[in-house]
Amino acid sequence: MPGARPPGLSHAGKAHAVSGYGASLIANSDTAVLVALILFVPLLIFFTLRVSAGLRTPLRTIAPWRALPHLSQRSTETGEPVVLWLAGGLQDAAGPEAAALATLYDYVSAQQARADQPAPLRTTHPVALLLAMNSLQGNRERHQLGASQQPDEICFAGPAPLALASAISADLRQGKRTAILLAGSFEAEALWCVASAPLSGAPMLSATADPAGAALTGLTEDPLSGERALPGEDLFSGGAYLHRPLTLGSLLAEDWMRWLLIAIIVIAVLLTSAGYGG
Amino acid sequence: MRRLLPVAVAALAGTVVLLDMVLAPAWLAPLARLLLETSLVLAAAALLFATGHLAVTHGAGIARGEPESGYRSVLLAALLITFGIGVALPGSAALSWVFRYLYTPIQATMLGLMTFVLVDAVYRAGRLGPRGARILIGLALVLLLLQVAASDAISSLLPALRDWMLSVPVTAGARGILLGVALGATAAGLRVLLGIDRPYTVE
Amino acid sequence: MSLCPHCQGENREDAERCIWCGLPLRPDREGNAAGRAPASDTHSEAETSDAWDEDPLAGLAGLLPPVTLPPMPEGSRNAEAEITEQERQDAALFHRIASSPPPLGPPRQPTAPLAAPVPERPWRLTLAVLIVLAALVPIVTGGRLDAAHSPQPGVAAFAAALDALQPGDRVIVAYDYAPSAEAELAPAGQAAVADLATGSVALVALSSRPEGVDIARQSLESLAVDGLPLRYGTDYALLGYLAGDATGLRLAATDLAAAFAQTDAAGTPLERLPILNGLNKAVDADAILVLTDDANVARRWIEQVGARTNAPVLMLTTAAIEPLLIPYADSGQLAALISGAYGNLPSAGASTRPSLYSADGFLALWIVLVLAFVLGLRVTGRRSSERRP
Amino acid sequence: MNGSLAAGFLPDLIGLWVAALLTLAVLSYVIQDNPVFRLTQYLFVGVSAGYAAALAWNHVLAPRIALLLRDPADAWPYAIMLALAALLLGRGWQPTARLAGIPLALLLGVGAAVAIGGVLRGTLVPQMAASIVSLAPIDYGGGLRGWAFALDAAFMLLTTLAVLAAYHYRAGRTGATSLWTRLGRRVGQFGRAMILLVLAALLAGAMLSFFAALRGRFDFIIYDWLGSMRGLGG
Repeated sequence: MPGARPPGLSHAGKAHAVSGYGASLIANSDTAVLVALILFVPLLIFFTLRVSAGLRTPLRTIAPWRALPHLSQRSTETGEPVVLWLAGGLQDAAGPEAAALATLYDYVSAQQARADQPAPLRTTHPVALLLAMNSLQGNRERHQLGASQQPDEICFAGPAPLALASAISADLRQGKRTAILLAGSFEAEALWCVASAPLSGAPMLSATADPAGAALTGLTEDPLSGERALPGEDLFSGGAYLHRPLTLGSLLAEDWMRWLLIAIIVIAVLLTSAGYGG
Repeated sequence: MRRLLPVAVAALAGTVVLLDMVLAPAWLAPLARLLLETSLVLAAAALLFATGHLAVTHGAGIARGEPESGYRSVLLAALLITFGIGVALPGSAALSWVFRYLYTPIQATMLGLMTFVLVDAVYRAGRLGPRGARILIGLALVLLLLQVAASDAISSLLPALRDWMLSVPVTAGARGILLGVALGATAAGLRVLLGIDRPYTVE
Repeated sequence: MSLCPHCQGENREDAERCIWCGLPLRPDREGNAAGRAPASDTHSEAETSDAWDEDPLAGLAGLLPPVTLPPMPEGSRNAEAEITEQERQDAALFHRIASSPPPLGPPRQPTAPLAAPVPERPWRLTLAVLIVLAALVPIVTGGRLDAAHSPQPGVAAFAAALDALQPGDRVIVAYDYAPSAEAELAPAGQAAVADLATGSVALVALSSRPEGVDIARQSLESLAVDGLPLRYGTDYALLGYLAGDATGLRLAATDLAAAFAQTDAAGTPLERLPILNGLNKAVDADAILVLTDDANVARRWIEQVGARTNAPVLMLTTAAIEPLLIPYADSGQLAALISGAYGNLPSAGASTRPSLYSADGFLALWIVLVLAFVLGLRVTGRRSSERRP
Repeated sequence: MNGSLAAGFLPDLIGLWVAALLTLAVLSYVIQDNPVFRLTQYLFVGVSAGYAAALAWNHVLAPRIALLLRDPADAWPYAIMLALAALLLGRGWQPTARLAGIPLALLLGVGAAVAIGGVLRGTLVPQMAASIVSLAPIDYGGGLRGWAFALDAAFMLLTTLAVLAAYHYRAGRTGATSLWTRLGRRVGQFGRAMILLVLAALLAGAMLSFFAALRGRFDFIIYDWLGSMRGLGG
């Protein structure tokens, strides 16, 4: 068995016999990445076109995405806002996560703008701040409203993750909330949010890309519930569930890639176990 | 045009950088490097912008006489003084002093404070939490005990069990999550590159 | 009274549909409606709309108890109106219907906040005192458990990777942690850096987060305090803050000078630093040592730099994020991974001054956590048993 | 770190006291939320934001401006970068706010591309390769030990795939009871349970990390602060 190292459990190396297939995959990483992209991009375009032509498909329930529309509606009735706490992990990341967070805020601010209600945001993420300002302005302009409903509707909490904890403590003293949505990459400050949110009497929803934060929010949510947002991938799916049906196409493409990945792994494992691939 | 330009910029810049990472043609490298450096400069500018936004928000709050103005002025003063020292005397002992004796104790103690918050949260979850949260805590306590008591002096099985837990079920589970994140991030990134998601525009 | 087969709610004998869940009570009368799952159980949108596809008013006759007014008493106030058993039951049922909360069909409410925001004050303070005591336990016990503790498997690999470096090799050291992680990362991190410096391995320090720069400076300065004859620019250098997160790391991996605007943290041009002669890219370093408390940062180092170099990537992280990084150690992308809380114990023991950092304290913490958890469970048990009679 | 804390040097001595008082102020929250704790929170937000902004200026923007001023002909790309940065900063002023879309688009486009290239090359492919392990006992030396390792490998494979499958978005038809649907549901449940285990491991780690930070502060209070007082007194 080439590639098989002496068994022995260690963080410093594999305990299990790596297949020759795995080794050649690593050796040809660049090609593998290219193949992945060549598969993914057409799939994504294909499904996006199908969706824009009217394809709709039921999706697995993700609790925060289902609750958010109702909470937004309730908020426009009561005048008590839905607050977003967005954390970015590292301060200046401007990647897919920033786009996902911006989508969430875009949805909430669009809902609130229809009734000229505030859509407060507290974030440690400078790029998310800039994107949120765009959303707020655009959504309010659509209803011929001023740039913002409240002077400090969108607030930067300082770049250190734990600074968010300070900002939300101050924020919670401001008034009643309909709900609090915790989204992004959290670390220790997630625990602070979990502990502070009940003080406002508002339910807390969370969607995080970082499982370390999800472990802490799991102290109040039911991690076994079949509807809780799973840590990681689910954060990126908000748009398709909320107000960007076009992005549904990318979720379907993801599903195809997922099963392709699983199929490749299973076949390679079976071949390896049968003695091929050496 | 006003809408098309940003979409084109995002798509082109992203495609150049991605091609440089995947195919790495030599002729593309200088352009990709230039885009990366521009992006790095813009990230720093975004941080500066956000800090300015923070200062203006709180400054305006103080001017309006909003509640907690006293605290807000402390924040503003701390921000301006720290930034002033940092810009006027970069790398100086004064900036290090601020970092070492103001920043460090508060930040580190805030994290330490989380121990108390955590124990409160564990108590609360035990008392009123959903079933899943209780299972989570129970499992975490078992794993913690394994970490703490993994000693050959007690039994050679304990360290082996700890290592097995971390290197088999936890590793496999974490790997599944990481593969999922990779798929999700790729899809979300492609949406930006293909102009399906356009968070950067005011629409 | 008849019980609904779907939701077990009580209904009048002659009712055709359940007053609670709206589904037919007698499957045989409605043919295909039989066996359909009750909407309130699954909360699936599709099923709910299914259940209401038919005329919602169909079969509603007899759903509510008929209201027949008792005959008005004539003359005598003492004359009791006769109430039949059926009427009594109807009244009770009506009372239950009117006073029960509305059914939680979709949209279901999100998880409600916990009723008690914090434990009752006495419990809270008691637990707080116990935590403080747990932290002080090592003063009394003197770290008895530490010696018996079996080190993490990564520790040996970490030491071996450090030993494998030759004098003159250049290592990139990323100080990517906040001061809060200093207690956990600094002892082992400092030991590793000192070990490298003693072995004449050159250190190129940088940080991809602002706080890291001063931490790096303190760490490198204290090497000089420890008496190592190190020269800036030759034996070590501090490049400074690398903005842009993944973008910054990608740029550093391909062009260090561009990533740092051709100057180090103090503003010295990079070409004047002999340590960087021939080291134009981060991927050309002989090893990469990342000290971090942030899982995203760790992953980006692996993805942007580690994936494109043959040099070993060594990682020292906090216990809070270690489980997320083990897959990378398992796949061989990390040459060694240790987490501060336990990786530190050997080096903490060797420290010259007494430290609270020891396994005894961790065990005490565990006991406090178990106590808090059991206490919470106990209080719940008592409350629900009080309510039961 | 600790070496430079030797009391006697005035700024360090003042600093030591300031740090100790701030530490105690933050810890005072344990007893009750109070104005002093709030003050330290606001102070922290101010200091952290000012510090990070100063570093962004000193280490990223200022050196590039200096290079541009020194040699404008050679360093012209910096002019473009700084102009885009200026556009981004112009987001705060209403007339120029829309122009900030261009630098933001560039930032997100490049960020997305770097993330895609990174996760595919650094996570997806290597982690996929690491999941392809042999399930044949003979590859692990055969015998009881070989079987144990093979079972281990099978369990790992199943876990990884079940967790990955748990993220499947498309919902089957409700009420469908085909074998595949039921199997999919079971696999998803198993995946969720294993995610819970990962979360538990992370929670256990967080418990350790928080406590380590707390003890770091106690170390500081007892050995550095109180210790320095004893040093001064005696």
